[in-house]
Amino acid sequence: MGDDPVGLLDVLLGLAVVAGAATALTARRRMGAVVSFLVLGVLLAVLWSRLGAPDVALAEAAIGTGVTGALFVDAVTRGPPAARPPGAVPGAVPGAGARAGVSGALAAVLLGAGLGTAFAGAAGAGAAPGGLTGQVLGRMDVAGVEHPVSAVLLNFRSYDTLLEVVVLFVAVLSVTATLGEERPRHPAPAARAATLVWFCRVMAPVLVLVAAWVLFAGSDRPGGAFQSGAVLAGALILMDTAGLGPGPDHGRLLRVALVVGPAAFLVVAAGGLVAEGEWLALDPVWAGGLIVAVETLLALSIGVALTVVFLALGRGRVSPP
Amino acid sequence: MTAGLLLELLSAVLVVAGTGFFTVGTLGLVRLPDLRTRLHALTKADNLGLGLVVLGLVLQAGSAGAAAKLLVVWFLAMPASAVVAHLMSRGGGLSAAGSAADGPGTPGEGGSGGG
Amino acid sequence: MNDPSALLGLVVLGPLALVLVTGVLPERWLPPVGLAGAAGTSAAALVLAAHVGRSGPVGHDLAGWGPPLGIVLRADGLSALFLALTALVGAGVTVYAASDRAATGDHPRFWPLWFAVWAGLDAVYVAGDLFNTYVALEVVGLAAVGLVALGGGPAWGPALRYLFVAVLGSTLLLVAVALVYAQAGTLELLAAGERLASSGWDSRWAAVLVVVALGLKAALVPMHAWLPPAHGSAPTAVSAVLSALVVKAAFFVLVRMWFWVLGPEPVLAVVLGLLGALAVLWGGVLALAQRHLKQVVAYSTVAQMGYLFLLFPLTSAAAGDPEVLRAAWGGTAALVVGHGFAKASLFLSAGTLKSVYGTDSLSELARVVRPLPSVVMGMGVAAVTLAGLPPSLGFAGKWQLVVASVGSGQWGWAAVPIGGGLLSAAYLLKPLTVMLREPQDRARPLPESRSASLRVRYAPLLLALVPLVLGLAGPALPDLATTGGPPGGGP
Amino acid sequence: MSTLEWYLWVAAALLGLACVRLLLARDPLVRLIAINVAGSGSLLVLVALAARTDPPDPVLHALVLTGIVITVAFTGVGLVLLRRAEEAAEAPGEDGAAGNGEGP
Repeated sequence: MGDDPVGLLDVLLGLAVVAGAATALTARRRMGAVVSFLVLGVLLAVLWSRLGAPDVALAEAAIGTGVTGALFVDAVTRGPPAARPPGAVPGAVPGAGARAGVSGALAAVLLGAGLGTAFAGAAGAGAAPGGLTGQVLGRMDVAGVEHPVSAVLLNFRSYDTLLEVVVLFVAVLSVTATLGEERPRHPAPAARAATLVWFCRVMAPVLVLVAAWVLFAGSDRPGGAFQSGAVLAGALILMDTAGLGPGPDHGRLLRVALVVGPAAFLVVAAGGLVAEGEWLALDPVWAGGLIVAVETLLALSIGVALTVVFLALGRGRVSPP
Repeated sequence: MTAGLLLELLSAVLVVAGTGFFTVGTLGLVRLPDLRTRLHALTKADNLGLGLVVLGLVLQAGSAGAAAKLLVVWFLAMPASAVVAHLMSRGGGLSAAGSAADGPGTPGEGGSGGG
Repeated sequence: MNDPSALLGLVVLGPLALVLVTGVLPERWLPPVGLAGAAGTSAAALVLAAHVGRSGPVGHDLAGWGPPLGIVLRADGLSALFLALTALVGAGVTVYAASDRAATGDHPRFWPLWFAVWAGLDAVYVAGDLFNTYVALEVVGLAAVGLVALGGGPAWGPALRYLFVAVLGSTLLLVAVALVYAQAGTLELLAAGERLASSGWDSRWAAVLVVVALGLKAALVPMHAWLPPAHGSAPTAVSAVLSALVVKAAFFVLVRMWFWVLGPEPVLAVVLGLLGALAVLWGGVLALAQRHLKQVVAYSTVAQMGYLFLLFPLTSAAAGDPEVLRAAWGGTAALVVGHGFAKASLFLSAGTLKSVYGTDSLSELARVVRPLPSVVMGMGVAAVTLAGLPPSLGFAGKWQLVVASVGSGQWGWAAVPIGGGLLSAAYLLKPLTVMLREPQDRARPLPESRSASLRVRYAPLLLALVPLVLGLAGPALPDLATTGGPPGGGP
Repeated sequence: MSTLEWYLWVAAALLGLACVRLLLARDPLVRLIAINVAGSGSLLVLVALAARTDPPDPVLHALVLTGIVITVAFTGVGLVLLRRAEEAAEAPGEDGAAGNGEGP
């Protein structure tokens, strides 16, 4: 697909993505920037599926646009009112003057041109197309899962995934550190709108079901722990917005749920060393079961981690661990 | 006119009609003055648009499972947009009292930079 | 099972387990568990470093898949050097943090975030895979931002600026890794280097991306503006860790990419050398102008990092002469280790004075009748290493850099260590004279607002003495630094 | 101009725009959006290179997934820091010094 001449659809999609990014970056008001960013997220999800990457499209929609979008909208709408920089237009973005615009645009064009030639050079002469595709597809029989991307994530390059889950855990630690000693003041759970409570009671179980389906689909088609974690985070955030979320006394439960994913990964890593002589080694016989077990706990930890980050942003109801 | 071609044609017509409704919805979002009229335009046009697009794709869906999943997308989207529209029309009413941050009638802040 | 290559995984997965444990434990258990964990981690790292020193580089295939598919961990001489530095300085800072709560921003989150930085640093030093290096740098970057944020209100702004710089650097590094993978077809470091060397691909663009990305994270002038506010407003133990260790991880990855993967670029090497010289000059001048002790020490980090970037022009001008290469590598190694210990000690001293006297502004500290003698002694000894006076490692490093620049016929670079030494002596002696002089107006002495425990007063001095003793280690350091040296650039 | 080259140019445009706005924009929220756009640009390079072969390269897709999760982690911390910094600036007395507030 890579080297046939570019089609109309690709040109339109590329231009739409660049236009969306330009709007998001140069919007005059914060809310406008965030809305454009959400539109850009949707366009990117379409772009990834167009480039033959369904896993990435699913992750972009669930995490890149879903959770990140929720974080941005919450930051813009619930921020302290005075925080919005005073300007003629409420929420005007300072520094968006004409002179800055021209020099910024010039710099962007130059940088873009430079990067463009670099990328074209890399993809051009003598590049090694396909990279490790053959290696991965050749070893799928002992990988424990049928879907190549899940096999790479949780078996061939599982060390990267372990470090990445630690990055998410570190994010939760940093976020809860800024809350300081005093527990966030829990606003008395105001009577939530009846429709919201009803909607949450109906949708939360459905969302958890979708999260479970996405998780277990990951072994033979696009899906997996990260996308399922994001859907789970959506369910938990919805429950919290409707006032049904975990209360302050669930702090310890949340803390355990956060740690259980990476902890299981470390236990499997040590088990691999003891059994096979190398860290993270998975015996082909046990690989399938171990991967699904670790992936389930990972999805739980990722879902809770994303929710705690969201709640800490709004000094949410729950007392983050 | 083999059945396959007919199916192909029908789903194309449905999808195009769906996108037509989306365009009308977006036009409503841009042109209409205040929050409630915009919500009115969005929820009606977009839901219908999504329904038509989904039906068009269901005709092309390979297996029954894929068709079922497409319909689930629509069934999840409809209540979500209805409830969100309801809450927003009560003035950003997370709580029952409806803290009138933006209050009905004044143009909502959002939607200015629509893509 | 106890083959030494398993240590490669232990130095990373050990601290990761500690991150989870200290993230969950109640507060009163954290200092003891932290001390025990730090002891274990540094022991593992030191045993690994000794093993590499004795019998050369060691590798470990993770998850049982050999390269190029799986990820391989590898430690050669350079990794061993940085691992040992992280272990020793890390242990010292942990002892200091366990005995003084104020040094940790008075917050239990210090311990898991600190072990996350430690695990990330070890992961960077033992990574044998390009993308793995990127993810390890992300762990270090985000944990460091979290640690800076522990400084409370005034630290949140600088922490956010630090986050922007870290992410911009990482994004550019990821693009460079993508370009290399597109060209080489493998993510494994050594194999990618060999394939790029034989493929004749013009890797200049990737080299520029890597230099900008890691120059940002290593605070190379003119990309240094984020460092002083971040390191200045962070709690004491955090500033010590950031300046002594975290900034060096970016330099380490730049060296890896430069010598092992992309191959030296002569023109870019001279540019890096000039920026390093500018850093030494500009950082020194700014340090002289500061009125707060922690800012002086933070700007001194920007200045001292400049010396390390002389490695690139000296090795590319050495044209394979083993004597010059050994001097360049040995000199840089000595400066890395010397700066690590001395800077950690200096920041701990500055933090102790700040917590005891409530301020680190030099004019206020001048009113102190007799500041803590052991802490001021520690600052003096650290100044000996940073200024490069014999017998410290600073001197050994600068001497070898001069030998390398003379040996390679490029006399110009010799001016940087010599001139830089004078400048750093100037900005380090200024705060010392403030401490040692008789206070002018005896009427308003500044009282001790808090008492400092014994360990807190003597830890900085101990840390500052280590580079002096190591200065006498002679050839041990250059040998270690050049074990398993780079294909083109090493002896 | 092949499809691959076109998408590499789109990625270069995203990266160029985002890096400039990340450095020049004064409002931290716009800089956080620039982080995400720059991240998407770098991931587009990876996915475009992966699409050169018919079954796209699964290793690159796994790397991109890792990149997306890391970007959301950084964005979360950035937004919380932004919120705290603004709250501190707005009400310095009340909760400005959550820790012991050391500072120059």
